[in-house]
Amino acid sequence: MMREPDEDARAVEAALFASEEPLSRAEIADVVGEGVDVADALDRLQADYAGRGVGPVERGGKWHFQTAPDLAHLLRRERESPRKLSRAAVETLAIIAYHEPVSRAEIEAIRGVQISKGTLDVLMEAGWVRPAGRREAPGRPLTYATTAVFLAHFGLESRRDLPGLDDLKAAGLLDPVDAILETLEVESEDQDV
Amino acid sequence: MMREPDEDARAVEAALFASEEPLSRAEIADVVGEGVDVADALDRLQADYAGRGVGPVERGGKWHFQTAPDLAHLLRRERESPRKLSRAAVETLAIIAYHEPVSRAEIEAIRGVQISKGTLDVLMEAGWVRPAGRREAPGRPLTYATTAVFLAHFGLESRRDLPGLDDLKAAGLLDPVDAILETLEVESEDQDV
Amino acid sequence: MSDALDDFEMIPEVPSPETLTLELDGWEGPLDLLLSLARTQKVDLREISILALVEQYLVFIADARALKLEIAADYLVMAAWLAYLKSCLLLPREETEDPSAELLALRLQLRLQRLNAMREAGARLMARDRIGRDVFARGAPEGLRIVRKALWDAELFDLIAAYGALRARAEPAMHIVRLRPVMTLDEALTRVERMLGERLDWTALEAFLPETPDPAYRRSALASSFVAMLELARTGRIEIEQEGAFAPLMVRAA
Repeated sequence: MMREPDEDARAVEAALFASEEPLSRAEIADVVGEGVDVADALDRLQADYAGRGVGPVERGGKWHFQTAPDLAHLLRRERESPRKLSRAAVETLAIIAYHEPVSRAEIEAIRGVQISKGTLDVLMEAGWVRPAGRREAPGRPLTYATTAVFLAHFGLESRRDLPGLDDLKAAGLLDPVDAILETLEVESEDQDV
Repeated sequence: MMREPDEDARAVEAALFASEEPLSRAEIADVVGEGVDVADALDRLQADYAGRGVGPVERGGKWHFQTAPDLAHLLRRERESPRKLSRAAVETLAIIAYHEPVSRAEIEAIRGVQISKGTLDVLMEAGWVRPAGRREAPGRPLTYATTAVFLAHFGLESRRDLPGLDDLKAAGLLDPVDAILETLEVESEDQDV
Repeated sequence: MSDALDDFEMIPEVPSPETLTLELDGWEGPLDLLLSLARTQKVDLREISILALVEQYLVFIADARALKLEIAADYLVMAAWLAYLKSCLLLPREETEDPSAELLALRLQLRLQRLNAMREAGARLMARDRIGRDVFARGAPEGLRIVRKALWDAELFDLIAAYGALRARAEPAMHIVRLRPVMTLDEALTRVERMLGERLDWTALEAFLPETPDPAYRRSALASSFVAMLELARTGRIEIEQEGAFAPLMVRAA
């Protein structure tokens, strides 16, 4: 038997269940009205649903209910397989996620080939990637970044949860090649002296 | 804290939650596989969710999750935002108030222009105008009249409180705009003499 | 991981040299091909022998040419560059050389590492519990609706003013002719006659007009004075002369 929930938790629970989109705390507060400690209610809900077949999760600052990952084998829908992504699209998505904000030229520098027209379109159409302003640099190139929908789709609470992010950062693999080489040169010069 | 659910209940819970349509017991069994006592699992789920903001319900032999009826008001909230009535709407409302019951054709004859479908809708949505039966005349046109809400909004005891044509004339509200201006000019010239 | 592979078309399996010669179309550019070749060395990318890699690439391109496969230009450019890199790496190092062959090799190695890192990151992303594949949102949410209800804003004055304006529009319009300041013909005749008595020489018509700031009155005076002069000329009391069209109209007593 679940613990009898308080009114605040009930309201937040109903709002999250009913919503067609993930909701931020502010949006939840908008629905359940003033005087509800939404953060506190979400904590209690998470505890209540621990170990159940469904539960509330936070993705990119927004909350929604979803099924437990270990039940995937029951629920996977054979007929509608998710959109096939080309290798180019997967790599481009990874580059944007790990380097954001990143310009098209920077993506191409890492991949060693030009991005074909449709690749970014596919990622933007899926709602995973968005234009993220222009860089204040010659040519003012447009940059790209990932979205809250991206985090939700891949089950990431925030970008910090990107797999291996810290390791890649520590290894310098997320810095431009030239930046690394400059560091190396400076170091080797220091050693030479 | 909810009771730690058994695997069967978890599976049924997730299946009901993820389904786009209510599921019969047989359909649930199809999803969660053999060897699950679906009826029993549903009983336990119902007990688990008793008193919560959402829960499994049975309707015509099919099961689905639903938000608690007492929280329905959260799902549909009304916000009021002030908006200025368009000139067409103000004029139409005025004609109805002075001439009620009045048909659409009569309103158009007085205004000299057709009224768009939305104009009467807005007035009816505001609760100020109501259909007032059909006139026993060729085509049996629908007539419109004002409501008690209209009187209350405009601070009128009854329609007789509306200023009459004589009052309007005395207040200068009946003079054509051009005539008013010309009168002013002549007066000022007279003063010069 | 196998799930991830279902989901996008391919991460090429580490290819054997034979398959390489047949599948030039399968590579996304020279860097992609180089990375796949590097993987055949079966060592950490940080440990690979660039010299061996260059050799692998050059052999691959040579094989492809032998088979008369069409090779895109960028593969050949890379081949030329790698041949240059190879010769630099093999020659004794010159101190003045800039950039050094070692630096070029390191740059290539870093680029391969970076591409490889992103390729693996992409695969790990695809392997996560994804919505709609591994985890599911509520299938039939009721939906939250915020119904914006307009609170119409109208005052009684707006209403009666609108009605007044409507009725005014419908009333037959009453036209009032405005009283305008004018100089009558009689006034002009008197005035011109009086002034001609004072002037004997040719005088421009404008000199007969009264001083006034009102342009409408001035126009009226001009027209009336002109007609008055025509009348006086007709009766032989004055002479009128004009040198040409739009030239000043000159007047004197006859």
